[in-house]
Amino acid sequence: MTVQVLVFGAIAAAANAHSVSVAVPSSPTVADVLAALAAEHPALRFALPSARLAINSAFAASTAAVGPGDELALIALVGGG
Amino acid sequence: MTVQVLVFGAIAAAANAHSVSVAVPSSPTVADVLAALAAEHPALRFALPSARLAINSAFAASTAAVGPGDELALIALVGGG
Amino acid sequence: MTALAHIVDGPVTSEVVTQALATPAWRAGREGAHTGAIVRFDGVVRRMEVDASGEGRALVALDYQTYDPMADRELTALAARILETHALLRIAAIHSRGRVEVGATSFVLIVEAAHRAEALVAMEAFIDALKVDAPIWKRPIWA
Amino acid sequence: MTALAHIVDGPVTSEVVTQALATPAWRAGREGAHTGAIVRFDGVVRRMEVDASGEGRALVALDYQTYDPMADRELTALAARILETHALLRIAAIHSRGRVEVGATSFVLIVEAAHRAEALVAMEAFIDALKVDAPIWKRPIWA
Repeated sequence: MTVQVLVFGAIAAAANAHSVSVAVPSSPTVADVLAALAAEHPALRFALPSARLAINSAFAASTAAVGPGDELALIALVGGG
Repeated sequence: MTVQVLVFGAIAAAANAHSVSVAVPSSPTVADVLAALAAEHPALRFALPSARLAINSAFAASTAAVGPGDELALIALVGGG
Repeated sequence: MTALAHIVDGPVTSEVVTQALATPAWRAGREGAHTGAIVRFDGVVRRMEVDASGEGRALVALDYQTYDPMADRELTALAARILETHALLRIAAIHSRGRVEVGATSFVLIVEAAHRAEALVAMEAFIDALKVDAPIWKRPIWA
Repeated sequence: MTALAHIVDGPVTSEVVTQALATPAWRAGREGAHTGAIVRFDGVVRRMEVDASGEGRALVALDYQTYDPMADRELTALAARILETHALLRIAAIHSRGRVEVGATSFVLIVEAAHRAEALVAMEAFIDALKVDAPIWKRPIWA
């Protein structure tokens, strides 16, 4: 299946887009999405070590399941303040 | 000669006065005044280890000379805030 | 753009707002009699920032992008966590969204506690965590 | 007793005043564009204090006694020293003299700096030094 991942800030600039899509196995986990992002979007690799995935506006553990209707967002450690 | 020393806070409470007088040698230094306070006013000894003498509203070194018209104040480490 | 002044009277106030920030009115609460310290931090947009090449460069504003509603939720969760962890009496955290000019305030944090030490430690902990957890990004608008 | 609100617009403001304190108006100065952090500390009179026997006890007010004009001078000297040592852009320190009720502010310190870290360090340094150097004493007025 294919999932959309929202991106922001420096990641959005690197992707030249506000979201990116990646192909993941069926019944994917957060770890699967992050691995697919690294494999399919080399331009985003710089940010992945400090990034976490949020599912429906909450940070999710790497083992968490991703469902078909979930909103996914990649949040990198470049905060406000 | 005799000098007057202004006292405040817990020291004033212990002395039951806002100033105390002590006898000091002629041409006294700050150290002489502090020594005389300890000798003549045992009730104030509790405060002397953390106390400094001010001459005319400025903290003075122990070797500083005390003149006849100087205003002396004993400032102990029990500040505001 | 008018700066926004909040009225703070509950134990936890948190919000992301689309404007620069002004001084919130800090209403004395029932906790007031236990209060010994109120510490307020204003984060202000600084004129000089480091650009991508590492050079200092002047800007006119920062544009804050937020991922909503997660930004609000994380701010609230963080405020509630810091309130409890540091035994604060009250906390308010307000962050700007969108464009904030140089010299204007984009982040306000106020903590109220029985003693100074816990207020200052809580403030440091909040700001450190904010930079990690809050889905808020700033884009420089160069001069 | 009306609380006193100061207007702060020079690099160093310091004063001992005979009343409780309100929020000073913080006027943006020429330094404004370099400012990244403004931190304000309010010292508030707490209801519970420890009495001479070490027991917690309720009070209604604190009565601050000052040795004048040394209190003012030391406050000003300390503010100027901290401004320079910590490379602050601005500092204001205002302390009450006389009776201040529980819940009211008796000490306000505001520091303005390019970055948060130096503002917070300067604030701690100021308050620690104040307790050593300022000829100001507080007398509890027990409930």
